[in-house]
Amino acid sequence: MKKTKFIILIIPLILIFFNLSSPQEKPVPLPPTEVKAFDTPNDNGHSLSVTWKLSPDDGAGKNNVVAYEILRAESPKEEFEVRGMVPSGENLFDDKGSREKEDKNYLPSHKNYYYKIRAKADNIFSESEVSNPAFAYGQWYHTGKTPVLAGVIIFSIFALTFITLARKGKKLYIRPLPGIEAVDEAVGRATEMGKPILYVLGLGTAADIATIASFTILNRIAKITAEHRTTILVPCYDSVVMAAAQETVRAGYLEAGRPDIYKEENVFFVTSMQFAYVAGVNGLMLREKPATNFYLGKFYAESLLLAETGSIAGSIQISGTDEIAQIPFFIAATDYTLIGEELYAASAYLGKEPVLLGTLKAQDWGKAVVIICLILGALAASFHFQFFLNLFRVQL
Amino acid sequence: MRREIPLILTATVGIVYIISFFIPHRPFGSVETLFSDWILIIAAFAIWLGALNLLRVSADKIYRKKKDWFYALVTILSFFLIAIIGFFFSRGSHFQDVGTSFDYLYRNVYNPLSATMFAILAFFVASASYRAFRARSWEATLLLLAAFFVMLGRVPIGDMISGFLPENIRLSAVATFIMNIPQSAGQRAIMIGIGLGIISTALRLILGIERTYLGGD
Amino acid sequence: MNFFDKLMKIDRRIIFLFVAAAVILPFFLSIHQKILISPEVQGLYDAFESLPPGSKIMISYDYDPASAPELQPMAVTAMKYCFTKGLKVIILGLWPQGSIQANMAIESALEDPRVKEKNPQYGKDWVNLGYMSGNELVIQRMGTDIPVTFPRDYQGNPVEDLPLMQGIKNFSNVDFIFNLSAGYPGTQEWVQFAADRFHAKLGAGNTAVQAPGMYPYLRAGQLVGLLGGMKGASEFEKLTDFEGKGTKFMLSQSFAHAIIIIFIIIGNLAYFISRGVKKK
Amino acid sequence: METFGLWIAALLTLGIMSFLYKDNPIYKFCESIFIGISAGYWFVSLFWQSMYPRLYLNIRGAISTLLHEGRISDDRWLYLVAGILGVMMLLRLVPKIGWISRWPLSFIVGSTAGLYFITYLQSNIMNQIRSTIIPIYVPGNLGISISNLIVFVGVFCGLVYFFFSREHKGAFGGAAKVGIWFLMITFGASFGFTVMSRMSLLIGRIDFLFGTWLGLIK
Repeated sequence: MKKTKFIILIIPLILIFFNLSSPQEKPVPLPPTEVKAFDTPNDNGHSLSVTWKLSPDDGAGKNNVVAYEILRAESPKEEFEVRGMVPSGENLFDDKGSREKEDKNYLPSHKNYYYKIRAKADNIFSESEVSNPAFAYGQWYHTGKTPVLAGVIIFSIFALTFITLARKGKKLYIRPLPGIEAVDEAVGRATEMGKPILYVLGLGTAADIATIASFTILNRIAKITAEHRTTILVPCYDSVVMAAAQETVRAGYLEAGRPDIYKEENVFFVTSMQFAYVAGVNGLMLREKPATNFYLGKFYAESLLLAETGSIAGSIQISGTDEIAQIPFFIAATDYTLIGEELYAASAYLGKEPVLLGTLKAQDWGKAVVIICLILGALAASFHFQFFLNLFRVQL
Repeated sequence: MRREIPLILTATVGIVYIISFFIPHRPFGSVETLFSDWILIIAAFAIWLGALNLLRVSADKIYRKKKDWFYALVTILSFFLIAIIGFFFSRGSHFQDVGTSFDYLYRNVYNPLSATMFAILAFFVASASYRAFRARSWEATLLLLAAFFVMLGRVPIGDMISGFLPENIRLSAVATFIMNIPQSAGQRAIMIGIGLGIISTALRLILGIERTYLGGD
Repeated sequence: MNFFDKLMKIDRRIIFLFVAAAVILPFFLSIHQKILISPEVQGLYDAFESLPPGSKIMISYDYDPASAPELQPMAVTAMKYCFTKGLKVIILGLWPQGSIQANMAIESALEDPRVKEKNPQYGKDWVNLGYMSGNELVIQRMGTDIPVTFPRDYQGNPVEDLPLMQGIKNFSNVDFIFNLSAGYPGTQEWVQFAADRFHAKLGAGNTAVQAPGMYPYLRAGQLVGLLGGMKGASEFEKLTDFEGKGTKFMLSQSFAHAIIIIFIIIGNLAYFISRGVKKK
Repeated sequence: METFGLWIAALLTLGIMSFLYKDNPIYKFCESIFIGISAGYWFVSLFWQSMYPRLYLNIRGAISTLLHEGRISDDRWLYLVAGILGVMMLLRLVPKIGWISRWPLSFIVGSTAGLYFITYLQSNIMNQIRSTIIPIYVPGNLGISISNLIVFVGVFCGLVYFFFSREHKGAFGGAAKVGIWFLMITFGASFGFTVMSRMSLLIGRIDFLFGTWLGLIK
């Protein structure tokens, strides 16, 4: 820290040395005025902010201000400590403190502080009056995040409404998805051929929504395979996912009334490294020759490696992912592909449970709201109506 | 106990997470960091499950002298080789530093295997495009044409063969146009759709509607 | 089954053979090809150019050796450029192997005579903070406090002891962030957390696969520039005047693209002719 | 030692490549090494990078505050909860109380659900809407007007395609059809873009085999 201060001091000195007109003759720049300290909004209560009116010498004339230094003290009479520096032209500084008591930068809540601003021009400076006292305090609501809160509320209302309607027995139409319609046929094929089904959950962890969505689909498919007494193989990439997948498949067998034929060793861990996992699954495909392969979840570069090998092995393949970059590969190399949002809808489709369909309907309403916003937005933007755009601005 | 508590836990944790996003005040402001650390720790424990599962399946193959048991033995040996080296012979928590035995294995065994597996994709891209890119329908033709223009527009050859055209309709300009305008629009539609799918699934999880991952009984 | 039917069901291995030939042959030929600069690369270069010497740049290496052929040339060029221009580089990795890739990039950058002349020093001109697990949460935590997130560099030195890290508290003390990314966690997370939440200035180098996904961010201004794949790397090499591997590999690339396109054309011809024959 | 490593690397490279011809014992051998090594790699990394710094060091720190300063209030004790959840995960290995592993699982799922609910609402929905709000008519600039209109129509029709609860018929069906066209162009373009990257990787490997290993390319 000392070094930086030294450099800050030495640079102007060198400049002065080479400057023929002695800057000492320059009058001191006019100080900034109207210094106001206040609590930084939308934080956890360990930060203060200061604003000021720029010095009249900022950006004009020969007494050009190059920077402002921000000083702080616990009382107006004490010695002020430098807290930071901003370049000329700026009039806001956030004095961010630490919330840890042990930290030397600790800034307690509910304690008054005073600020002073120093306008610096080369090696000379002037100081403003001392500001009003201000203390930091934490907020209980982040006002900049209101658009997100509105989104949360709107969507939750949609979802709860349609779930209630669905529970009451209102019939909800859903359009057919080819990838889903093919599931029964694909399982049937495996049964006829007496070959296993391979279900790949992808590279997601249990902390990926796509993987969790895939669990629900796995559960339905496990139930169908249990009914047909077909083997289902689930090679896993992640240990937690393996644990959850075992529970999921077991639940499917239970629902089908066949817990006796559930084999835990069919849901197994391979490895948690992308291409090693692919090498293992590819080997499995070429040796077991599964009749049907499902790839549903998070997929990255391995998508095509898996899908092409599956095609070499002659399997029927159904895929789906929310990784946009991988969807084209699945479209090219597998028989059916669930695109993005369709993956999340698939569990509702397969389950046909009214409550799940209710959330699907809520998604559609969400899309309708988005479309309306887009139309209004396009009109607003064409007529330079900035207000509308700001509705979607989230401050963090 | 077996199902109720987990469901309550999921809902509580989910709601706390959402609420803490809007509240900067203590202790909500630091919930996200704390929880994420906890998840990492749980995952570090869980790897034992995975590793033991792998070893058990492999050992079973050897024990029963199943087909390919020899390869299962290779897997077990490689696992222990790197684990022992990583734990005891590679400067503790600095195991990834250049020059450790761990790093040697990483560079000369793991790395070439991984890179080669990845490189095989180049061949598969060729065979998949040969099979899939046929102008069977209007949609398939659009896919084919977009791929065609972007593929050519992204390499200098594209500009060499379309060099006689004015600059703004050369292949690279066409590729940039496709990427920037229709591609960008399509992406956005998919992204918004995915966003809605994710928040709807998240809500289903918090409400306890989607709970197959918790098993049956 | 006539000739065209057979052609439609050609053995994959024949295609593989052609692809191999198309990639290997150009290595032994010397042809010069013209490289044109695309606006997203120019955008990134301009962002770099606008930084005065002494500016602090954070480079996040979020990839592993599997993506090195594409991203390593970018990394090497960026390091050479920063060192010769006097930009200070803070390196970190959200992928475990990232910081190792960074060291390899620096090693090859230091071989360049123009870099040697400047004689960059560890701790003063660059630091490597190493890998930190936690994916996007690492970025988020850095937004509030970098020294707390990375208390030590990859060699175990406390960051307070590194001259370059003095005064670095959070993203507002970093002038530019350059992210080299091959997937998750990567550019998307940097955009969501560093650019959106903390308003950091961000540019990225991506694998060609990931790059299309970043165009919406580029258009929305959340990213100032983007290098996509080897072509991006070769353009960046041309702009910065550090010709390297990106340019060299570009020729194989062109041949390989040509071979795939030829195959697609053959496939479609075969498809239409055999369909025409059947109709008769 | 370095040359030895180089040869191993080269032979393993060729072993994996042999898969392109067909499944064979050499590939199986490389595959087994690969799985073992990578699982072990992960095993070691997670220990040194998560378990050790996040759990062990935090708890050790908390204990030392307790012993030296006699203070029990230390945020780091909270990490003990994570340790307990982790142990619960391992209880899967005990069949009778294996169900307790659902607790840590539901903790993970709950926080995922909470985190992504907010993150995707903000980044995938809010931000994408914001960047699609563009003037459709820009006076005096036909080019931008047209491209903005295309983006608008593309997003609009793409969203229409994803409607699940309406039949794709009539004008709605027409819009959905246009939506598919946009999606197909998107996928084609991403595919074309990706080809490049895939080739790059192969080029990297060839550079290794012919350059680094055999020294045929400078």
